[in-house]
Amino acid sequence: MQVVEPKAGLGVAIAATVKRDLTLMLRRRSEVINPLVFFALVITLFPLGISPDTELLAAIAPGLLWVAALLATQLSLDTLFRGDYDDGSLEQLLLSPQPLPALVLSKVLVHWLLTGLPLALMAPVLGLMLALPVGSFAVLALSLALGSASLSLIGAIGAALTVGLSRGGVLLSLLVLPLYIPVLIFGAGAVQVVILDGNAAPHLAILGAQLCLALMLSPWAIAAALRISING
Amino acid sequence: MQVVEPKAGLGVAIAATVKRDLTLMLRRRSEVINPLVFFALVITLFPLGISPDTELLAAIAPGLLWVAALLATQLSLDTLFRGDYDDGSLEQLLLSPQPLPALVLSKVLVHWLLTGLPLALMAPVLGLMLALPVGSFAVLALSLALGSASLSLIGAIGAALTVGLSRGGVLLSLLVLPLYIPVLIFGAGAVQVVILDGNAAPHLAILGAQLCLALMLSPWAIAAALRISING
Amino acid sequence: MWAFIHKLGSPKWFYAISARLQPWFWALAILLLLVGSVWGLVFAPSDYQQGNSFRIIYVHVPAAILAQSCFVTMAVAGVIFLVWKIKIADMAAAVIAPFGAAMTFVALFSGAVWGMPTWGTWWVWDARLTSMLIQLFLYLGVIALRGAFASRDSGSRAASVLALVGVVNIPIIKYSVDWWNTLHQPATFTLTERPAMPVEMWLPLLVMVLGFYCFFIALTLTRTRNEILRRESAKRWVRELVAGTARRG
Amino acid sequence: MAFDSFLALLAMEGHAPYVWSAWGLTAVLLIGSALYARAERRHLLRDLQRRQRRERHAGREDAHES
Amino acid sequence: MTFRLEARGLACERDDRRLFQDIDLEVGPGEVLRVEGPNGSGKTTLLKILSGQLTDYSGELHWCGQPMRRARSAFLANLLYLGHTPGVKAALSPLENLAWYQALCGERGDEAERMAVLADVGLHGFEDVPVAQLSAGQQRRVALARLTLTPRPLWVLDEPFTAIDKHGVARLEQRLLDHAQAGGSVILTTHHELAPLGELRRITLGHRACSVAGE
Amino acid sequence: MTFRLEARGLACERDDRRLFQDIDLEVGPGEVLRVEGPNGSGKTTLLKILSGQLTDYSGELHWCGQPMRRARSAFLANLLYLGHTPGVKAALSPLENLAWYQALCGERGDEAERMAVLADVGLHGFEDVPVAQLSAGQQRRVALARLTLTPRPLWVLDEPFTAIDKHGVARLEQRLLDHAQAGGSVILTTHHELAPLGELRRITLGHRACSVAGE
Ligand code: HEM
Ligand SMILES: Nc1ncnc2c1ncn2[C@@H]1O[C@H](COP(=O)(O)OP(=O)(O)OP(=O)(O)O)[C@@H](O)[C@H]1O
Ligand SMILES: Nc1ncnc2c1ncn2[C@@H]1O[C@H](COP(=O)(O)OP(=O)(O)OP(=O)(O)O)[C@@H](O)[C@H]1O
Ligand SMILES: [Mg+2]
Ligand SMILES: [Mg+2]
Repeated sequence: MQVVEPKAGLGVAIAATVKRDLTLMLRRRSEVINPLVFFALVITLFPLGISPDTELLAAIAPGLLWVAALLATQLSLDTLFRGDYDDGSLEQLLLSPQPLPALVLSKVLVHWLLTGLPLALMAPVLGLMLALPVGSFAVLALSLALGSASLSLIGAIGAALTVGLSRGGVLLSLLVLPLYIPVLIFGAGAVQVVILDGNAAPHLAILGAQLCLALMLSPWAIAAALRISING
Repeated sequence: MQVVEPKAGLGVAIAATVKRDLTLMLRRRSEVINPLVFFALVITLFPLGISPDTELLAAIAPGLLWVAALLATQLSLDTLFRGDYDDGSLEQLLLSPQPLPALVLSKVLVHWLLTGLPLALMAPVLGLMLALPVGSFAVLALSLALGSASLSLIGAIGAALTVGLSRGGVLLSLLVLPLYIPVLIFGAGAVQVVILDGNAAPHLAILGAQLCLALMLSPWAIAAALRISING
Repeated sequence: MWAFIHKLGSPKWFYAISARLQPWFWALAILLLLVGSVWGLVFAPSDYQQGNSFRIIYVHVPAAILAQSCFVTMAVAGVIFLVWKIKIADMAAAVIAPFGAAMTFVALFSGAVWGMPTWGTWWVWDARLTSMLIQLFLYLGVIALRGAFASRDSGSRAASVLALVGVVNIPIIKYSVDWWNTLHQPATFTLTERPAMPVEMWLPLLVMVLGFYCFFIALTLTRTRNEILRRESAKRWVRELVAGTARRG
Repeated sequence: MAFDSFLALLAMEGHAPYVWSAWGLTAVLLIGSALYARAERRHLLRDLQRRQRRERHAGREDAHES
Repeated sequence: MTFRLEARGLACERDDRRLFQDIDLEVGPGEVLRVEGPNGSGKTTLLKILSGQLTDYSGELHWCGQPMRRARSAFLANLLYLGHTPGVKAALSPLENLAWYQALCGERGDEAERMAVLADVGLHGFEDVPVAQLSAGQQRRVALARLTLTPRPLWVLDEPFTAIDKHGVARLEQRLLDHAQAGGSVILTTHHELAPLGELRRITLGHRACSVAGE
Repeated sequence: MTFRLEARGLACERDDRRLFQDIDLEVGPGEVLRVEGPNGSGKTTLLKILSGQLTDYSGELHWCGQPMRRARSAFLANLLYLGHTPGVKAALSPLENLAWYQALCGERGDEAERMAVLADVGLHGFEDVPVAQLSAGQQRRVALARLTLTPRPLWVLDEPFTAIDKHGVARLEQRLLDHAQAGGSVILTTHHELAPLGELRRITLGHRACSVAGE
């Protein structure tokens, strides 16, 4: 039997991974809806806990929406690699001849497509309920779409680090939340600026820059973290 | 070999289960600290996302504290039965000759001791950071201690229902958060009443009544849910 | 008594009896809904305060009432399934849940749309509105839980338990939400204190409510029959029935 | 009759978007669920028929083999 | 009093696929029943039904002449079930694991007894190591220690030989034999060849599944 | 070009306990290497080291004469590892699982091929059922289908016979033999008795652990 030369086929592998993860998520449709419902639920909790007063709610709405979206993204991240770890596919992913950063990037991409993007699209509806001015909806959605991509990328590092631990959930939050803070500040800032009739472009630009940085660095960090976890 | 008669020994079994769960949690000390840190982090995210304005923060502090505590409890619940499910001890727990509701009640008790109670004790410190009046601290802690016991009990039903599902996390929130609302309303209400120089006793009494109701009903619901999950 | 319950629980018997019932309910539903709609949209007088936006009541209130009844029905079906293991009950619960969620959504949407011209806002955190929203979440939870299990039997039982827990909680939630809103601020808008409605206004409403109920029964019958076909597809009588329909074309 | 003309009915005295969107959504959901139930039945019957035909085929092949 | 587990006309279907039907069986003192069948024939499912974990079957199940539903707690007091997963906590040591299992039966037990049992299954020196740091086979040995520690007449064992080495398999077979000779009874599945065991009876499932496998 | 996996002076300790040391081994075309040893002697650990998953060992590992660190991607292209967990997704069907594994190797493959392979491992009729609804043995068979589907010269198999029924074990043994005869090589652990396999070599670990077990 001859030695097999490493073939390219990276495109095939990435496409198949994206397809597989999409199938997995869509097969359990509830997986896709759950973060959205969580988002809506958390937003519902705040008026119940704070007060139904519209003015007060409008004042704190950008922050509430952003924090809730952040929590929803982060919670859904917990399962990003856990399923693969439990059934041994992660082991196999690491042993595949394809470059690991590219493969994990495609997993993160699917996560964002099915979590971050729908969250961004849904945020205006909840904004309505919190009496947020209609004019700020576009910026709200855009800032969330950009920001949640960074959140997915950064959060995936934490998910990869904790995948080997049986009770990752809460620990993951700790690792990841501090890294989320810059995204949160500029994201919520963008919405607030629009409400005050300012120009949100600088904030959005910074969010974009954060995304670029995350895109460049985190695939490697995720891959390294996965290798460490599997070693345990 | 003779037939074994069912022995009583319920006390021994409960004590051993409490001891075992305490040992398990304390052996991974981070398990105990994680919900606390999550609580603290979420509370720090809000000033970042909303505004550092003290007056505004003080106005919304009771609600924020209660919602954050609620989320922290709920997140830590996900692992209440999952570990036992994964390694097969849950199967054995269900096959033990002792009454299941009593055994699960002792598991929930440990959860509350190591999550709800510390959260309640820690809340005043965070209240200080949110400029909450000092006079309300006692009621804050007391309401959280009472309320989080109900939260643990109700949440355990959801945890038992989702324990067999690989991605329980977010689904669990969906099931449980709507059921948390009465506790949240009266808990946050108690603190607000004290701030407005009112009498929080009625609120606390209702929280106590809710706890009694939860104590009476939920062990049976949890046991039934576990039997279903193990069937899956 | 037992024999009767079990006969009722037998899918075959149910399939036969529902075949006879369902055309009547469909016909009645269509009739009532058409009459009610035309009456409500065209003939009923407009409200002296709210003008024509008032006509939303004819979909809003029936949907709101039906949404609540659906939850109770679903929970009762869940109990029947858990206690007596009657599969029909679970099939009915499975098809009621999405419809109930849809009705809840209709009530929320029509309420929101009604709120804009009347209150000048889409949404307020009013007690009734809030508890309706929570009910939507409860529905979604039941649906999601059922779908999350790989094995259908477990999904059914889990969803039944959750529906039961939910129905115990609904009054508590309602009570506390009511209480919450009176605590924080005097209710800005009340739904209950309305000027006594003249007969020509509430009669079409009654027709619509009845129409919605008939529609609900008809739809549940039809979809439960589908569910029977799906779940009992291996049974002899279903196979014969399917072969029969095939021959007929 | 509360309206003078059909157009007046459509206009609803300026409340048209609200009234018609609420009624529209209700109609869409009700009619949609009725149609869905019918389509579901048709699909099911077709699937079951196809499965039976396949099984009959398989049965015949088994008979051939043995 | 002596015990007897009887099943009459057991049938089970999962998601509309019939797994088995018309299973009649009876297990009493001194008997070993081996459930056989190819992969996917329903052995695990049958064992879960017999041990009272799965309830969606049709047919009747009796313990000492009483229907299982009513005799459940008496039955559980006599049962020891070991499934595919060993049921030991990874973060606890073997000793702590066993202590909990003893307490679940309402007994306090003592340390020396547990140490002896652990040594008996070849875990001497590992008593205080967290189970997470044991190998696959060692973890299963911790579970097997319960056979001796909490004596029960009826054992239901699903593939107990998984991951156990040659020497361990021989010892476990001996253990089963001893149990049967002492008047206990065993229901087990395994794909291993077994050395002759007590009064061994077999029940074979899934001829159909076998022919589907078409090998 | 032919291949060769060499290890010189491998040693591993976990948590300050020495598992094995001074292991020298060499595997080339047509060879079958069986790693033996009692439970807990370090077989799984050794296999993980040899397949490049664990990196905290001392000693040297070479692939085709190059140190493993540098030859890693060439090595991975030639390796097929099956561990204790089968590595199949419970929510996907066997067909979808295999399609992904093929794509990971950069091949598109086709449906007919995958159907044939699945029929070959006895899963005909289960191609479209979610894996969650298969039995323990059937799940492992899905993983085993990869042996035929994505041909690689070097197989590293950790207890491949777990949960497989008698008939399946015989087929798998034949499959290993064929592979060796076609010039491939196999490293495996198992507690089963094996029928004579190609040029079978053994390496035995853990005399000390064995004596600790003290049976
Ligand atoms: C999203 C917003 C709204 C929601 C969720 C909502 C929900 C409900 C609910 C749950 C009921 C109770 C039905 C029953 O059980 O009797 C109801 C009834 C009613 N609603 Fe709404 N509503 C909303 C907005 C509005 C608005 C804006 C109006 C008009 C100003 C309105 C007028 C009514 C009236 C007149 C009734 C009948 C009262 C009764 O039967 O007691 N609703 N609504
Ligand atoms: N994660 C770990 N951390 C620390 N020690 C470990 C870990 N995993 C295994 N060990 C130790 O390494 C030793 C060898 O384990 P390994 O799993 O390699 O054994 P094995 O030969 O495969 O046994 P088995 O036949 O039971 O599968 C065990 O004694 C165990 O205590
Ligand atoms: N949760 C489930 N839902 C639906 N079907 C299932 C489920 N678990 C098992 N099955 C089906 O039941 C059949 C029998 O499974 P079971 O696990 O009892 O087999 P087994 O005889 O123990 O096989 P093995 O020897 O592989 O362990 C399988 O064909 C499988 O498809
Ligand atoms: Mg099995
Ligand atoms: Mg091993």
